[in-house]
Amino acid sequence: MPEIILRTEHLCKNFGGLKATDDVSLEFERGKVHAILGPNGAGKTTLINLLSGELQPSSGRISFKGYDITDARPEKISRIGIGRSFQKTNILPGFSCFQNCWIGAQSCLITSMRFFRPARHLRMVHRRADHALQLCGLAGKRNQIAGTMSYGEQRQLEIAMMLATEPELLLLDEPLAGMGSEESQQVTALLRELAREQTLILIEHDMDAVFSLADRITVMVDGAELETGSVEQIRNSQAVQDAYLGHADEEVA
Amino acid sequence: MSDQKKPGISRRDIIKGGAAAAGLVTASSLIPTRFAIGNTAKVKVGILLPYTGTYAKLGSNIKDALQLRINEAGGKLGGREVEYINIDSEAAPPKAPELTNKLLKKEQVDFLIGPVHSVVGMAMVKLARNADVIAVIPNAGANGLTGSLCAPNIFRTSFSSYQPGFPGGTAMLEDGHKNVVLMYWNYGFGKETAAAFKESFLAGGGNIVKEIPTPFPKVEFQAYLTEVAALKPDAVFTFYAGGGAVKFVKDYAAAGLHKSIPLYGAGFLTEGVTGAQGEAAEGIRTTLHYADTLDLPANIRFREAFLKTTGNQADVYAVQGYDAGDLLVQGMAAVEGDVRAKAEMIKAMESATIDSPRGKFTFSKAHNPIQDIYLREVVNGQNQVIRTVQKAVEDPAEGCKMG
Amino acid sequence: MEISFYLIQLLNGIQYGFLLFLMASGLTLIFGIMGIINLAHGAFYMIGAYLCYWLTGITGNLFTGILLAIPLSILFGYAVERLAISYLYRRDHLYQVLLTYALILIANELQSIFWGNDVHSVPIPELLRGSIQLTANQAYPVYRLFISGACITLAVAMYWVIQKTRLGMTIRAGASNREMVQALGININWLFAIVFSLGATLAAFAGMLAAPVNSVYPGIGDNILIISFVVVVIGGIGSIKGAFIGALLIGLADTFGKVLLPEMASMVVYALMAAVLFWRPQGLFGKV
Amino acid sequence: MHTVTRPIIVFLCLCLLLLLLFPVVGSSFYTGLVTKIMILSIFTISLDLLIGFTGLVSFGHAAFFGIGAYLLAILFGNLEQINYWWSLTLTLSLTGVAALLVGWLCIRTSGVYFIMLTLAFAQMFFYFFFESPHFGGDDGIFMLNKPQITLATRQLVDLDNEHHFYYFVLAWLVGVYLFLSMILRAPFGHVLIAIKANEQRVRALGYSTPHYKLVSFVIAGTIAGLAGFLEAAHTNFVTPAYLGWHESGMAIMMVILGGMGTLFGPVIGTFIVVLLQDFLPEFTEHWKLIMGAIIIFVVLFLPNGIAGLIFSISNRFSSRAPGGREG
Repeated sequence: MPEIILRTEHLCKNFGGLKATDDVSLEFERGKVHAILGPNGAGKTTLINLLSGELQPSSGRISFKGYDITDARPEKISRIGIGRSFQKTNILPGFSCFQNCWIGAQSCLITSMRFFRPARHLRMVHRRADHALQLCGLAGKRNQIAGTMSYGEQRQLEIAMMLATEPELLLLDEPLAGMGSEESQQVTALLRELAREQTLILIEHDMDAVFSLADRITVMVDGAELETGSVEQIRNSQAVQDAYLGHADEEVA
Repeated sequence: MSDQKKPGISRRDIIKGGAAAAGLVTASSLIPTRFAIGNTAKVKVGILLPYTGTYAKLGSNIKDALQLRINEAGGKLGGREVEYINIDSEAAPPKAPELTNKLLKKEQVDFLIGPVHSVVGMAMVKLARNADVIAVIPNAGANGLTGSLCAPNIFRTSFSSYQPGFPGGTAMLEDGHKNVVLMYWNYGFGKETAAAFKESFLAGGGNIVKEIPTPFPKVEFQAYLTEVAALKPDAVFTFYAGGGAVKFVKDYAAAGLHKSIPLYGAGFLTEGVTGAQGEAAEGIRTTLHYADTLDLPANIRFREAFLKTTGNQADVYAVQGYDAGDLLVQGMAAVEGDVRAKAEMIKAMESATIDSPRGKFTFSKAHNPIQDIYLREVVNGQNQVIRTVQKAVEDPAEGCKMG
Repeated sequence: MEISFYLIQLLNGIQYGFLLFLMASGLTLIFGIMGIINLAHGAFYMIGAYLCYWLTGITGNLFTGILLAIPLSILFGYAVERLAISYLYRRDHLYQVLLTYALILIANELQSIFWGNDVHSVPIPELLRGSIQLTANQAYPVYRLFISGACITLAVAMYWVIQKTRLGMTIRAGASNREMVQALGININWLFAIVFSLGATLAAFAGMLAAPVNSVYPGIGDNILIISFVVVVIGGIGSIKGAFIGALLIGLADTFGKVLLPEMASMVVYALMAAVLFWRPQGLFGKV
Repeated sequence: MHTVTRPIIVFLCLCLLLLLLFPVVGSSFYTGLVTKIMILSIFTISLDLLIGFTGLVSFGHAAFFGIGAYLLAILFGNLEQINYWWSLTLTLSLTGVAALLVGWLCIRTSGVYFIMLTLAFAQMFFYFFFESPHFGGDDGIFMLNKPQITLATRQLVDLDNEHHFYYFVLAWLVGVYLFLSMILRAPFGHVLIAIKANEQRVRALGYSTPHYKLVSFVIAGTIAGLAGFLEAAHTNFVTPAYLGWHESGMAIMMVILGGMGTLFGPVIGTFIVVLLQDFLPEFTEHWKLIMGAIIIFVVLFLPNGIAGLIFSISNRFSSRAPGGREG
C-alpha cells in the first residue's frame, strides 16, 4: 500500500459566482510524479494556490501526511515541507543567485528572528544554498545578479529557491512555461533528476514533457476533475481527448 | 508689501540702517562713548519674527515699526550704527531653539527682538534669559514669559494674555450680560485669555453657561454655533485671531446669532481683519490695550509716519514693535551706546516711560507693560473706543521671582 | 437639548460631508485609475480658493469668478500632470509621495508670492446672502444650502458621466484593467491627463465653493488634505461610492464629535478610521 | 543589496573623524546644529530601516520621534533630577509598545493603504498631544532639567555641557549605526531585505513575513523614540509639531536624498537638508520653493540618492581589484 502524502477532499473555491475549483478529491502518493493537465482556465493554478496556501478554499479539506492543513498560510505550508514554484517567474531580481537560494535555505532555521551573529557564519545554510544551485546547474552563475540572467536560467533559479527549503513535496506550476526547446529540455532533465528522490506535483501544458515524466495524471476541466489515471489510461481516454485535446487545438490556434 | 518682508540677513536692511545713519551724521550732535572702540562696532539687533505663514503680516508690521522708531531717533542706538539681523521664525516652535541660538551664538547679537508666537517665545526666552543679551518681546502673550520665566534681561512691550482677558469679564458685567458662553481656540494663548476672563467674570457674579474650547487652528465652527443658539446665552465671549477670527465672525453672523446674542472677545477678534470680516464685524465689542482710532497725539503721529514709510495702515502689532524700538532707544541712550553696561541699561529700561501710541505706560517688576485696557466696538469697519474698562492693568506675573 | 438641535447638527454634518466628498472623489479617482497617490490634492483646493478670491475680486461676482476659475483649474491640473505626475506612473509610491509633497511646498510658496499672506474674504453674491430662520434665534445661511446643492448636483453629474458616457466607460475600464484600455486603442496618456485634470478641478471647485464661507488664507489646503485621505481610506481606495459614504460618515462623526466629545474632537475621526480598518482593512468598498 | 566596499568604509571613517574633531574647531552654534543633525540622523536611519530595507513606506514615522520626546517630558519633565538610565529605559519601552500597537494595525495592509494608515495614525497621536488638556497642548512642554548620567553616584557625562552632549549623541549615532548593520547582516536582516524585494515569494519560502515586518516596525519606532528622547533632552522642549506630517515628509526626503537602503545615506541626506534649511532662508524668503525644486530633481534624476552616486563611484574603483564581493 503506497503512502498518501497529500490528500484533498471535496475541495471547492468560488470567486463570486465562478467555481474555479469544483469538488476536487485527489490523492497524491509519496515518491511519485503526479501531473495535472487541463486547458487554460481549467483551474490548475487555483488548485496549486489552494494547496500552497496562497488561497483559502471555500469548502473541503486538505491534509498533508495526515495533518489538516486546509486553512494554513503559505509560510506554514512551506515550513511543513511543501515547496512550490510559480508560473510567472518569481525571484528576487536584484539579488545574486546564491542570495536567492540563501533566503530559501535560511528557512531551515527554527526562526530567522536572529539579530546578532552575521548570517554568513551559518555553514549549514551555506551548504544548502550551494547544493540547490548545483542541483539546478546554476553553480557557475552563483554570483550573477538574478535579474540579468536568461529567462530559462531564471526558471531554473525559481526551482532552486524552492529546493533550498528542502521540501518533501514539490508543487511545480508550469516550470516549462514560455521556454525555448533547448531550455525546455534542460529543465525537463532537471525534473527527471528530481523525480528520482522527490514527490512532485506538476502542472504543465507541455504534453510530451508530462507524458515522459509523470507516473499519474489528473485531467481537469472547468475546475473539476475529469479523470485520473496512469499515463497509458489518460493517453487512451476518450473523454480526455474530447475535452482536453479539443481545447488544446484551439489553444494552438 | 513684498518690499518689507525680507528675512534672513538682508543686505538691504544693513544698508538702509547705514544710509539713514550716514544722512544724519551731521544732525547727530551727540558725542557718545565712554569707550572709543565700542563706537566703531555696530549694535547688533537680532529680529526673530515670522515673515511666512499665517503670522507673516504681523511679523513685517512689527519689524517695520521697530525700524521706524529707531530711524526716527537718527537711525542709531546710543550713538552707534545699527545692524539688523533678520531671521524668519516661521512661527514654528520646533525650529525656535535653533533659530534663537543662531542669533545668540552665531551672530552674537546685543538685542534680541521677537517673537509673535507664544511657544516660540517660550523657547526663545528659555535660551535668552541665560545669555548675555537683552530680549524685547513685541507680541507673544504667554503669561509665563514675564511670569515663571521672567528675568532681568527680558522685556515685553506688548501684553500678557491676562491683560485683554481679565477686563473682558468686567466689561461684560458692566454691559449687563450675566449668562455667557465662553468660546476659544484651545491652545495656550486662548486658554490663558479664557482663564483671565473667568477670573473677573465669576468674581463679579457672572455665570458661564458653557465653556466651548474649539480645536486650534481649525475654523469649522458651524456645529458649535448651533450649540450656542440652542443654549441661548445673554452674550458670547471669545478668543480667536487671524483667519480664525474672520471665519468665526462671518459664521456667527451667517447663523443669525449677531442679532440676538451680542459677541464679545479679546481684541484680536477684530484686529487687522475687519476688512475681511466686512459687515459681519459691526457691533462686536472687544477689549484691548489699543485701538486704531485712539485720539492721542502720539497715536496720530505714529499712524501717519507708519503709513508714509510702509504704505500700510498701522495696527496693534505695529504699535508694539514701535514701542520695542522706543525701549531700545531709551536704554541705549542711558548707557551712551555701551552694550556691556547691561545692568545699568536694564535699570534704565525698567524705569522707562514709553510714550506709546496706545497711551503712556511703564513696566511692572516682571517687565510687562502696565497699561490701560479699552473696550472697543466695531463701527463702520473701525474699532471705536467705547470706554476705558480698567486703568493701569498689571499682570499678576505668577511665578516670577524677580523684583 | 431639543430635537431641533440634533437635526440642525445633522444638517451641519451632512453639509460638511458633501464638501469633503468633492475633495475625496477627486483623490480616489486619481488613485483608482492612475495608481497615483497625490498629496498635492490639498494644493489644488487652495489654488481653487485663491483663484476664486482673485477672479471674484476682478469681476465683482462669485459666479463669474468660479466660471473663469474652472477652466484655469483644468489647465493647471493638466500642466501639473504633464510636467510632473506623468513621470511617476511606473515609479514606486514612495516617489509619488515625495514628488507630490514637493508640489505642496511649491504651490504654497507660489501662493505667497502671488497673493501674499493676508486673510482674504470672498463676498457672497446678493442672491445667496440671506438666511433661513430655523429656530427662534438660529438661522441657516442660504449659501451653505447652496454648497450642498452644488455638491449633490456634481455628484449626480459624476455618476452619470461615469456610468453612462463613453468617457465614463473608458474610465471604468481603466480602473479595472489598464492593458485592456490600451488594447481598445485608447490613448492611456490622454485618459490619465483627463482624469488628473478632472480630479484636480474637483478639489479646486471644492475650494472655490468653500471660499466665501471659509475665507482664504495660507495653508488652507493642508488640513482638508489629511481629512480627505481619511475619507478615501475609510471608503476604500478607488471607490467613488466609498468616498461618498466615507465623506458623510466623517462629516457626521466630526460634527457630533465636536458636540458630544469636545475634549477630543479631532481624534474622533481618526478613531473612526482605525475602527473601520480594524474591521475591514481595505475600507468599506475597497477591493482586496 | 549593496556591497559596502573598502573605499566606502574609508569614506565613512573619514566622516567619523571629521565629526569627532568638529567641536574643537566649530563654533558653539554649529556644534549645537550638528548635534541636532546627528539626532535627526538617528531618526532618519530608523526610517530607512522601514523604507529602504523592509519596503514599508511609513508616512507617520515622526509620531514615534514625538512620542519618545513627549514621554521624557511628561514622565520626567518636572523632576529636579532625572535618572538617565530609568528615563531612557521607560521611554524606549513605551515607545516600542506604541510602535507595536500601530504596527500591528498597519502591517495588515500594504502599499498605499499602509502609507495612508501610518499618516492617519500619526495625525491621531498629533491631535492627542495637541488637544489633550494634560500635555501642554499647542504650547508643548518645557522641561526643567536634562537627564543625569551617573553610575554609582559618579557623573559620567555632563549633558549640560554642549561638548559632552555632542559626543554623547555622536556615540549614540555610531551605536545605532552599528546595531542596525548588525541586525541587517544577521539572518533577520536577510529576510527583511528579501521581503522588500518580493514579499510573496519570501512567504512561499516559509517566512511569516508579517512578523518580520512588525518586528522591523517596532525596532524602527523604538529608535525613532530614542531620537525623540535625545532631542527633548537637547532642547528641553517638546512640541506637537514634532509629530506632524510635515516632519514625516521631510524625513522621507532626507532618506531618499541621501540614498535609501544604505545606512549612511540617510545621515548624508539629513546633513544636507538641515544645512539647506539653515542657509537657504538667508537668500530668499521663498526658500521652500527651492527646497521643492530640489526634491523634484532628486525624484526625477537621483532616485538612488547621493549614496547611489557614491556606490557607482566606488564600484568603479573596486572593479579594478576584483573580489570583495558578497554581502
